[in-house]
Amino acid sequence: MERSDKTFYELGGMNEKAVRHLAFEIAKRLEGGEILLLKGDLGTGKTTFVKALAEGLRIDPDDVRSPTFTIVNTYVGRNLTLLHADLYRLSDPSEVLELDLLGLLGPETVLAVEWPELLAGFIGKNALKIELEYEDEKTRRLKLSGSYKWIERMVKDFFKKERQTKEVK
Amino acid sequence: MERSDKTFYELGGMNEKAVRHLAFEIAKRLEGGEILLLKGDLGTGKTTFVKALAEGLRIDPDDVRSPTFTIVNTYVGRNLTLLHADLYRLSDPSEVLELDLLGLLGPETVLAVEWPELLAGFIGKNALKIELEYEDEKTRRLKLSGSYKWIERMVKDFFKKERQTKEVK
Amino acid sequence: MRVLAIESSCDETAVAIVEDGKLLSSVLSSQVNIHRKYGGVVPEIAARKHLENILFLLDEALDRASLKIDDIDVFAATQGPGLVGSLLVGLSLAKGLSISLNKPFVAVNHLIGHIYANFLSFPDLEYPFLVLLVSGGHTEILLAEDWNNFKRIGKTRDDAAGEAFDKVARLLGLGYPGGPEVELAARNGNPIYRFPRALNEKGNFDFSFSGLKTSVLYFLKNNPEARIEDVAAAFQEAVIDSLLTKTFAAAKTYGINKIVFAGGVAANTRLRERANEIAKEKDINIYFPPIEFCTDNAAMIAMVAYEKAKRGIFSPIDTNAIPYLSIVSL
Amino acid sequence: MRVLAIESSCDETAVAIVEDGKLLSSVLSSQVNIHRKYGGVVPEIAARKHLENILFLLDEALDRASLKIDDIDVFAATQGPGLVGSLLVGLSLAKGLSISLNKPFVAVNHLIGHIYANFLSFPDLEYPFLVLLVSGGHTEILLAEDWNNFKRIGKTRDDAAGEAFDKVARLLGLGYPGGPEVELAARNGNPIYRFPRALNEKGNFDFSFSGLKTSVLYFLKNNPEARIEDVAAAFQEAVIDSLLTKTFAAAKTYGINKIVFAGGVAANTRLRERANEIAKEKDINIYFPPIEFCTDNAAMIAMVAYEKAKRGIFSPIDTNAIPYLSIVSL
Amino acid sequence: MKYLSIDSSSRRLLLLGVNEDKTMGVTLHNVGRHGTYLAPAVKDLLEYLQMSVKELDFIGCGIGPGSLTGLRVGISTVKGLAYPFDIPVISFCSLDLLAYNNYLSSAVVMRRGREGYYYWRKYRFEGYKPVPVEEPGFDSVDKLKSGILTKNEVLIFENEQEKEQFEGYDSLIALPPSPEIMKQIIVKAFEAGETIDVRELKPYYLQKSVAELNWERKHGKST
Amino acid sequence: MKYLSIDSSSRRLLLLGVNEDKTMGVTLHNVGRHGTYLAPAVKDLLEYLQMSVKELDFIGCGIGPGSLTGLRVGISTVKGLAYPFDIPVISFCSLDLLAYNNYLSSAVVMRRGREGYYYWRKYRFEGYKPVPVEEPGFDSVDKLKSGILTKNEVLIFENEQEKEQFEGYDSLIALPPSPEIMKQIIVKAFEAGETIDVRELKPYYLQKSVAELNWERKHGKST
Ligand SMILES: Nc1ncnc2c1ncn2[C@@H]1O[C@H](COP(=O)(O)OP(=O)(O)OP(=O)(O)O)[C@@H](O)[C@H]1O
Ligand SMILES: Nc1ncnc2c1ncn2[C@@H]1O[C@H](COP(=O)(O)OP(=O)(O)OP(=O)(O)O)[C@@H](O)[C@H]1O
Ligand SMILES: Nc1ncnc2c1ncn2[C@@H]1O[C@H](COP(=O)(O)OP(=O)(O)O)[C@@H](O)[C@H]1O
Ligand SMILES: Nc1ncnc2c1ncn2[C@@H]1O[C@H](COP(=O)(O)OP(=O)(O)O)[C@@H](O)[C@H]1O
Ligand SMILES: [Mg+2]
Ligand SMILES: [Mg+2]
Ligand SMILES: [Zn+2]
Ligand SMILES: [Zn+2]
Repeated sequence: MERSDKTFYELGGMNEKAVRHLAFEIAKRLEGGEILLLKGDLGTGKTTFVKALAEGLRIDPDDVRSPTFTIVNTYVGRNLTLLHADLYRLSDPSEVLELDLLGLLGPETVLAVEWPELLAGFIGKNALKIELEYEDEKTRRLKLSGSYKWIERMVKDFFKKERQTKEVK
Repeated sequence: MERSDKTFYELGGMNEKAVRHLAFEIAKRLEGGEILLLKGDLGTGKTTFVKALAEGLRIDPDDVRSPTFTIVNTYVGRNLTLLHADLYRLSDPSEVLELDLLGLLGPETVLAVEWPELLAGFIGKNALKIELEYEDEKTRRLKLSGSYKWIERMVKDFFKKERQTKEVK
Repeated sequence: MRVLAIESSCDETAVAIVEDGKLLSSVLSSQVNIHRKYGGVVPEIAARKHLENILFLLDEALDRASLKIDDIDVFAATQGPGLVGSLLVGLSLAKGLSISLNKPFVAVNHLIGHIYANFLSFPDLEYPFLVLLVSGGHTEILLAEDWNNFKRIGKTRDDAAGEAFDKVARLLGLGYPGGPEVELAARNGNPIYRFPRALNEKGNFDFSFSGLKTSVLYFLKNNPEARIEDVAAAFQEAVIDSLLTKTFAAAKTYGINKIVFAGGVAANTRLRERANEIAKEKDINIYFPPIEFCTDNAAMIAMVAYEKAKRGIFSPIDTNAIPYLSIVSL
Repeated sequence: MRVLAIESSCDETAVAIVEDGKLLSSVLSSQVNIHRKYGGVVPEIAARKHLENILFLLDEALDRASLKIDDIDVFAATQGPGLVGSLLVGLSLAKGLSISLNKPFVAVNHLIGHIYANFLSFPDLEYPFLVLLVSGGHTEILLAEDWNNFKRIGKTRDDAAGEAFDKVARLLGLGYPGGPEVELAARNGNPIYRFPRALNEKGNFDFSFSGLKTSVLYFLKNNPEARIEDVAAAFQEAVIDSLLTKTFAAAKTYGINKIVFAGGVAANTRLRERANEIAKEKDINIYFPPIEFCTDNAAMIAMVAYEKAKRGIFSPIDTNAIPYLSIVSL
Repeated sequence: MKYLSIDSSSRRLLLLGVNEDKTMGVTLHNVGRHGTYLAPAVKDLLEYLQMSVKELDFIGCGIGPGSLTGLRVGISTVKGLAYPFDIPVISFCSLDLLAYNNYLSSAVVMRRGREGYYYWRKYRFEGYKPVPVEEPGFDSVDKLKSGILTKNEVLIFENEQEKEQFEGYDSLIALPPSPEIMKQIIVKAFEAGETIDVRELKPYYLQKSVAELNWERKHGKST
Repeated sequence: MKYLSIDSSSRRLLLLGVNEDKTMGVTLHNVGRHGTYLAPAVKDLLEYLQMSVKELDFIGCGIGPGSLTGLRVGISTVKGLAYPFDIPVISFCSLDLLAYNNYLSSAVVMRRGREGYYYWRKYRFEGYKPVPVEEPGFDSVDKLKSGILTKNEVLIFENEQEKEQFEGYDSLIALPPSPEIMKQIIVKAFEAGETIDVRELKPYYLQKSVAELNWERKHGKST
């Protein structure tokens, strides 16, 4: 596994429940201002992840829909507001800049981005990158990396709750 | 007659009509910002003078009343506003300052003051001083002095209209 | 509904509180000894020191009414006529209180205030009635037709009657204020001389008293032997004759059978005597209010404000002082 | 009464003018060639370049309606839902025009706009009626009870139907936009496979199409020999079955006998076939509007604004964009 | 912290409102008479900042020297605002507003009181912050030129006309005072605990003593 | 002359209105979102000054660089105001507001665009008036430090946090821009005849070219 100054975790054999659980754990640790980048092929579960994240922020997950056509959906949670972006339909970085996503991010806002490749050049080190890959139709492999201090703690807590996971650091 | 750098005119034998005529002539030449000081004993005709001055500013002279108790009356003329003050009831200069007369004087305001002695220290050179004295019950002697450039012209015009006057320069 | 009103149009700073048309308290800078809240030093209450007087008077008025400032529903102040600097103190304070407590604000006409003062003395006085407002600063005949309908029938074209008394008193070598002095002297004299009654044409309800100054001055000059008391009596007779003739004529012309006499000069005994005589002849009711409501005060302002407020008529917060405000509708 | 409305919630910049409920002009950045007023150069009309597009569209809309900007009585714009930066362009412009010409301003809900679009096609459509709004960005069952009374009966919980078509088209190696491509392929295929219908419990009017992506993907993986056309047909059948079953069930539950189908997916022939079949069985009237009023446009916004304005319902000038605005009353 | 502040000593009406991290400043120059505009501006300011007078920690008020009529409107309005809730007041010398944002070592702010007479105040500078050296004064141009002003001090005027009588002196036209400058002055004073009770709020009245001296000289009357 | 001007490029919303000799300036800092406050503030300003948009000689508009969302609100509002009467527009660089009232010989105004990137503009000074040396730019902190910035120039920042990454450079915190400063900029531009048609009004969009360069480098794609 690639070593870098960022933390890096790989979680395999994750069924949908586990994926949602992880998102929920992450949501509990969000304070506002964080960016989550969700990278993965069609149907790997990025939107599913964000639904569970939203639930952790006290947002009704049924209100969290795919932002493919709307590009950015805004959900108002109990303490934080969740900006849910999907850059699938965008074709170049200037289109991303026009969204002014970073301008809309505030101390009480969290940003989750599906298909985040176009955003790569603009995000500094402070982001949580989550890569989703198919293992099979119902199982996914998730790769987490990022410099938020709470990631390590969160993964450890998560392991305590889940059994079918392997930690590689 | 005292010579000074100010113009100085003395007009004797003025009956009430003549006094009012003079006031009217003066009114026609006022442009705004001028100060008229009316000095004279009780009943010499200061208020009478101001009534006629007001008429020259297109103010109904019946609306011009003695400001002895009100201290300052304001009349709105066609082009200019006339502030008519009477310091008879005031006893020291701080009372005068509190009136902020000079603060109320604007480019479209003219100030006429009866019993102006308390104001003396505050007016610069720019004022028209009119002194009224009894000659007899119906006749007055008026002494004009001041540095307004139009005074000389006005007196000359006035002489053309009046016959019972003597000019002393 | 409780209305607090501030009057600061000229010499007096006054605050009063009225509740549903009933007077709860009325204080005036000229009549009240105010002890400063801190230190107990009595500040100098001087005429026209409105800015210095105002909060102490506010304290006093509330105290005497046993109220707190947030018990007040409406804040009112005199808009004019008067000295603009003085008016602005009362108006600005009322606006500040209005904004601070989020309560409505009402601006009041001082002259209408004098008319409404009569209700403080005669609560059951019904419209229409005539008012002869005669003091140092006012000499007017006012017709009160309705709560919101006033007319000035006549006014002085130069000096007010009270002013005439004061100035003639000076010419006669008497003290100040002139009114009582002249009256006193007149009582010991006889009106054996006749001074002119100005503007005495039929149907003319305006007055003019400035001529009396020169008349008296020259009369004294030309008649050095004349007794002061007799001159005083003659002068007084001229003024009163003028005032009453026109006032009663106005009552007849306008079909009014009630006349209220108000203002400092209404204290004059000779005027009251004569008024009573004429009233009996003409079968007209006349009223003389207590002096405290004739001179400038805030209770009369509060009464006007109450009438407006109870009808939901308030003033916008950008209402400025109008030093030359005349008598128009409310 | 002439209403000018601006729609700029996402990809489209649009301006339309409606007079007394009648459409005078409707222009869209995606459909109009705009020549720049000076120089004759055609600027690039790109999606979401609202700030660049807007004044040209304003010119066009007024021109086509033969009106001048000061002929307009009311200015309206979409308040939400949508992209906040995009919404703000339309809202701010409308407010600027409103202030400049001292005319009222109305903010409009985009979703209610889609409902009102039906009146552009069916002016005599009467309440109540059901709407299945199904496009790339919307999949909702809406109940229009009254001019001001709307309910969302059901919605997708993840992907919109049109989005599903687009993504499955990609998985099948077909072009973009996916809807027509999949429909074409399906016509040459047979729905011999069965993909799951999500949320198919009785009384559940919500949709879910995201599972179809994974289902199709793994189906193709596990059945490499399956014909694309057959998979397309099976997928299409699953979506349409889901849409129509729930929609007609909602009509029955709410006692409605009129259903309007709106949105890009309503162009699908198979959906229309099946809808007609079911409608005959159930004796329900169904309507399919022309495509131009189903996709985002300003005419529908103007219609809503007109309804509000004619009732004197305007919006305060401090109305901000609400990117997450949901369907509430007007 | 929540506070309000106004200065009505000149034709430039300044208003400032602060509600924690929200700040709103309004300047009305020659817009009209303060008697008309001050109250609505205060009311609108509180509305924009969504705060009520009740919540204020203090109210700042410029006390001149300057236009007596303008000061009356401002001071009396502040009295009305503060009175119901006993809100502490910070009073400040309006001339201080003109001393800010100048890069000098010593200066004198000059404001014409009446023909031939100026209000003035001397400042030294700590870095860029002006520190008043003494209380403001009021004197004739002659008296100023023959002893009060020194050649070291830069004279600061509000406009060109007022500068005319002081040819030969180092002078500059002040930056138009902004609500931000007022903010610096009052926050500093508040932090130094310099609040007063609203009953103590009154304007500088510098013309008085000069007038009285002149009068006494003329009339031999004791005040 | 009658005119209006706004700058919505940052959290400090500036508004200016001038009706002949009457001037009104309003500053709203952190008060709320421009989408809520700008339009009512413009409307109130016109009411206080008793002028209508129809009478305006021109409208001034800050075009950034800065917050794209804020600029959209401002620019689109100005478009709506100007369009019905074809009112000429004066656009100006918002960074210029920060350069005023400094007593320097050369300076660079810095405003953070996003993490690690700053908008910047260089100025020389004619007396106390800043004159821009070139168009504003947008670069990474690294690029700025390794070539763009020189040691002669004083860096001007809007607040302490944005200054942190430039230790070792001569820097200062700008005076909070006031409507008066905006007035100087737009009047000068108007007198120099620099008006534009409202259709030409658009924001600086400096991040774009940098983004495109980066993208092309990564993807070998021509824009
Ligand atoms: N030649 C004259 N000029 C002016 N007034 C005259 C003349 N002859 C007679 N009069 C009369 O003398 C009276 C003057 O009164 P007026 O009130 O004007 O004097 P005043 O100087 O204002 O007195 P005060 O000292 O009370 O203010 C008027 O009634 C007027 O008609
Ligand atoms: N282990 C899993 N983790 C997440 N989703 C799963 C898993 N197993 C099955 N699923 C299903 O796969 C589907 C994933 O769809 P989803 O829309 O979340 O994917 P996505 O990555 O957002 O796709 P897109 O590329 O269209 O944005 C959902 O229907 C979900 O229920
Ligand atoms: N007995 C009296 N006879 C005549 N005039 C009087 C008498 N008493 C007082 N006055 C006059 O009344 C005036 C004072 O009245 P007041 O109502 O206080 O005046 P204002 O309210 O106009 O200031 C003085 O001019 C005084 O001379
Ligand atoms: N014949 C069709 N069958 C199914 N879907 C279709 C068909 N035509 C278009 N679509 C879908 O409709 C969507 C576009 O609809 P539109 O109303 O423009 O979307 P929106 O308004 O939500 O942006 C696309 O997702 C497209 O695949
Ligand atoms: Mg997704
Ligand atoms: Mg007189
Ligand atoms: Zn009175
Ligand atoms: Zn839509």
